Amino acid sequence: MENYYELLKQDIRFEEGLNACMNCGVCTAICPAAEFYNYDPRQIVDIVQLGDNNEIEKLLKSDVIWYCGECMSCKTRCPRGNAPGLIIMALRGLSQELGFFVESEKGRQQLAVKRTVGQWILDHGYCLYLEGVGTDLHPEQGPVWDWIQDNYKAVFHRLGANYQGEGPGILRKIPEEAMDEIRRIFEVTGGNRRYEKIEFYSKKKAEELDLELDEGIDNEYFRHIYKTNNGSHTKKQ
Amino acid sequence: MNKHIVVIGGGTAGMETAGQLANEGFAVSLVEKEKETGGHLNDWYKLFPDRRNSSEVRNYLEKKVSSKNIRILTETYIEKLRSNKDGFLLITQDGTELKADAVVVATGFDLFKSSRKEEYGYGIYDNVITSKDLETMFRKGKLTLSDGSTPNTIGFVHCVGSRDEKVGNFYCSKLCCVTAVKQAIEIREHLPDSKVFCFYMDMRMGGAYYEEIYREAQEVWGVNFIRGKVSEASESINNKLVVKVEDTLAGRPLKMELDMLVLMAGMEMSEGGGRIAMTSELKTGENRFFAPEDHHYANNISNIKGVFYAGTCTAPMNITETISHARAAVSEVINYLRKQKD
Amino acid sequence: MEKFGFSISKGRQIDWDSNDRRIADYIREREPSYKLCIACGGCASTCTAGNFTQFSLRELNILIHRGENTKPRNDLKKCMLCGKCSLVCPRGVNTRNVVFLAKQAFQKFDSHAV
Amino acid sequence: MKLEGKKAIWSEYQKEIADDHYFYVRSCVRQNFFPGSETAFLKIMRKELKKDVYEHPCHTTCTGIGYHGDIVPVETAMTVVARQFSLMTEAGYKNLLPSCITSFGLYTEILDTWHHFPEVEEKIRKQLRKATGREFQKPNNLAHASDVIYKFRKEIAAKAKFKLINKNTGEPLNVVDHIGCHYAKMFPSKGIGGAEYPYVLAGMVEEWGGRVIDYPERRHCCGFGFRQYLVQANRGFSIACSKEKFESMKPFEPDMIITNCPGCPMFLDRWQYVINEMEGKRYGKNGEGIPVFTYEEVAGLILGYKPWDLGLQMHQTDCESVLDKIGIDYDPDEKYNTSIPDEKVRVPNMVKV
Repeated sequence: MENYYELLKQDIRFEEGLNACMNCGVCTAICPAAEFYNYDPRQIVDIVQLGDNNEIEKLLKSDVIWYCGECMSCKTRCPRGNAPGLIIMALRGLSQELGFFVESEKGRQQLAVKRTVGQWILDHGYCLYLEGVGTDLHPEQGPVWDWIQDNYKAVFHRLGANYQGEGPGILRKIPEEAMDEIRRIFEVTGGNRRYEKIEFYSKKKAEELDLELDEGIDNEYFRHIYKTNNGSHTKKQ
Repeated sequence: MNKHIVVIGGGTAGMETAGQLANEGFAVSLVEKEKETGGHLNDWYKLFPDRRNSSEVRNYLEKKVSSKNIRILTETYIEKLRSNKDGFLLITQDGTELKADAVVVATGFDLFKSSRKEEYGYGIYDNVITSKDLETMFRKGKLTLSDGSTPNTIGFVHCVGSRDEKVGNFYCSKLCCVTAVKQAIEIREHLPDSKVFCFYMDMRMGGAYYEEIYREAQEVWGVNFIRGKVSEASESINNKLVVKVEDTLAGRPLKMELDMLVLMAGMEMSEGGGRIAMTSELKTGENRFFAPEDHHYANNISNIKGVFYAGTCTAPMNITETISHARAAVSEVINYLRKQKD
Repeated sequence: MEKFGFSISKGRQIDWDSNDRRIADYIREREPSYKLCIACGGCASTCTAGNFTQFSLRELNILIHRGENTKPRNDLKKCMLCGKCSLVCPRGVNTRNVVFLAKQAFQKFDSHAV
Repeated sequence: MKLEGKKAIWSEYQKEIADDHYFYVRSCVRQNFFPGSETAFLKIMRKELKKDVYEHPCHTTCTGIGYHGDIVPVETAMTVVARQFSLMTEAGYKNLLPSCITSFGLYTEILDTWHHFPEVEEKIRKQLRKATGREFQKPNNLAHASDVIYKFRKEIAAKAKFKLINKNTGEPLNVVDHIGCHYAKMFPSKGIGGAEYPYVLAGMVEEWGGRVIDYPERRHCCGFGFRQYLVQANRGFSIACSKEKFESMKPFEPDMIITNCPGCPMFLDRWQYVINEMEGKRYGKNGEGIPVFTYEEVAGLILGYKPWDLGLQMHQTDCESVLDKIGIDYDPDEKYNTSIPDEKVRVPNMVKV
């Protein structure tokens, strides 16, 4: 068994985020996630600083490390200069590195983030992309979004966008040589490796759960992780 | 014994030091920046743990410094402290020079400026006050909200400016816990229908009869203790203070509305002490208080021979400790001057 | 919910101002030592029931005091009233009686107590 | 509430903001949801304020949403950001001007990390060189687009055709300002007014005639939370956060909300629609909703730009109540006018699940 605490220490955000916690709870008091999820960032920091390998492994395989919204409100307030949000980021990184993320419902969702935002970054150079955000995946975008997408040409033209166009401007097509640079950066810095790990472990999990998982997002496993909420994460309604 | 000693600071430590030195027959100049001596005792109404009137201690100290051997210089502060072959030369703000054979620094502490903890809204939200403001209310015998009405729910925030890297103070001010408990009881005495909450990280009740007063607060006065550092306060449309804290013993965030929030301001190196530290060779510690030569056995001795420390200019202390520390300083001064003579 | 695929989460903060603290008041009036708890956890560590289940008297005391009654109502059933907790309490809280009174109070106020 | 206390804090948090010659980097969210805001921003900067703002066609996302969605490793994010710096260096600019708060936060975080761990910066330089052959200089000045509007708020007020005042009553409009967590919560000194009482939007509102209202959940996150919104199963949390804010601001009867971050206005706008659909609950006077604006839209409106040129038709919660109060003229028939053909643009191919 690997020493997870040592692995976490290799993450610069862990170094920045953890001094010594005195369990004052100032982070949990202000944490939006703690307000709605069964989640207590103070306890996460405490578990991590105690360094018990078994306990850390449980964390890495659990839902609780996936509740944080990374708003970093905790960092503003901590009297010891800790940043529980940064510790969470290190835990999430390690959970994906080791393939533990697929052991929890919330962790499995990483594939959904990877196959949407992650794919758009590599395909288009944007984190979000007009074409990917439809009211089928995002019904909360409302009737106005249907209208915008139905009439995107006129809507975006009127507002001075350069959709798919050459040169600068809103939603311009990013030149291929620039996209090549981004892709090479992902190759050199471990971005692709992260993507591959998410894919690899997700496929294993999909087999285990007997859910079909092809490329893209039109498959059983994607729908499963995108929509499943077993109701154990928040206060009972 | 015509030696002359300058004592800087006319609070508890300085007055006790001056008085003891005068008793020993030394000539003493007691320098105080305010109009009158007494220091923080003047701001406090009653003292923990027994809630005696602070004027009793002040009267004792006043009597002590009424010796003919003591010259009290009020509204005076020291700009420069120099040592030379004859001893010391101290220069006040108006250029007056004071010669001394020995110097006792008793510059005390300043209360932490609570407005620096921005998230609590002191100076912004109407009914966020400090422990000192509350003492003023007690002295006037009138405990009211900004609109003159009577508060029903009052919260105490422990550790404001203490144990907090965000304001550069890593240390515990040590007296705020017991002060909060004392004040919580006093509020319940004044307003029997009120509900009082103490938000603490640890109850540091390490003094004679401190734990007992904590117990009394629970048993007799029904004060509620909630373990968690208050994260923020804000103001509702009804001028109530909305407080967010984690109830760490329940492991859940907690939210409540209060009429009044009292911030337990911690102790910091005083401005006057800081000024002397800046303009002399005297060493300060990481906590910015003066650093004695040894924390165990040379707690009054500075890095400059002939300059001594008394009281809270070296670390947070209560009155009992301050008076003991001042007397120990006197003993060190006497030892020093005796050796000088030899 | 159907249309959007989720429902709006409910807050889990302890809402002091709207919580029902009648259970706590009931205990406090009849067993004043209840007020003396400093949440040291001595009771929970010696607890027979706590050795076999997730039961914690320390937590139960705190929750009842805050008016968070749902968990205590269930958890109380786990206590076997052996009284070991009373022996270790450094503040002399009659913990056994606290549990006893809590059970009484829930019976009295139930269907109302939240 | 004592304003002097806030003023004292505001005076302590004043950051340096470059005066001219900015290297503009766009926001993924703003481009998709509020394109009119970026267009208005550039118009204000270039036409009204005569500033030099350069946009490099080869700049990309900073990967911020992917980074905070935890699919992009920190070193990848750093190297992509280093590439943006390189484009800036190549173009001869030194003042970085991001349109996005998540980007602003990420740039700030990275520069801070490099400051404390110079060896990390060295490593990133090597990686960027290896991947692209590029070198870079770090920006001399980093300011969010709202910082710059704040800096020139008086100049904008001087040119304004409208004020944030109810023309019927003469009273200032009640404005809720929502800052966006990554503006100053991580590094309070990098935000105008700090983290607790940010002044960046409040300063604009005051200067342009409105009244800023403080309410208990003012500092609370809108609930985006990256993965908490991106994945449908998590959106119950996301909307709960916004709902808490609406409930908290309700007694103060806000006329409008002004926002700093690209994501927040979208959420605060859309969640009002969803709360109404789910619970039949409407906010704002007479249940007309509380209009949510970007700061660029507000600046554009008071400068007399046409509401539909600013893109207010892209909001789900109607903005007309505010236009009426201020007395801004608009043609209701023009709002959803889609009669501008442009065949060069490709039809989006919506992804279906």
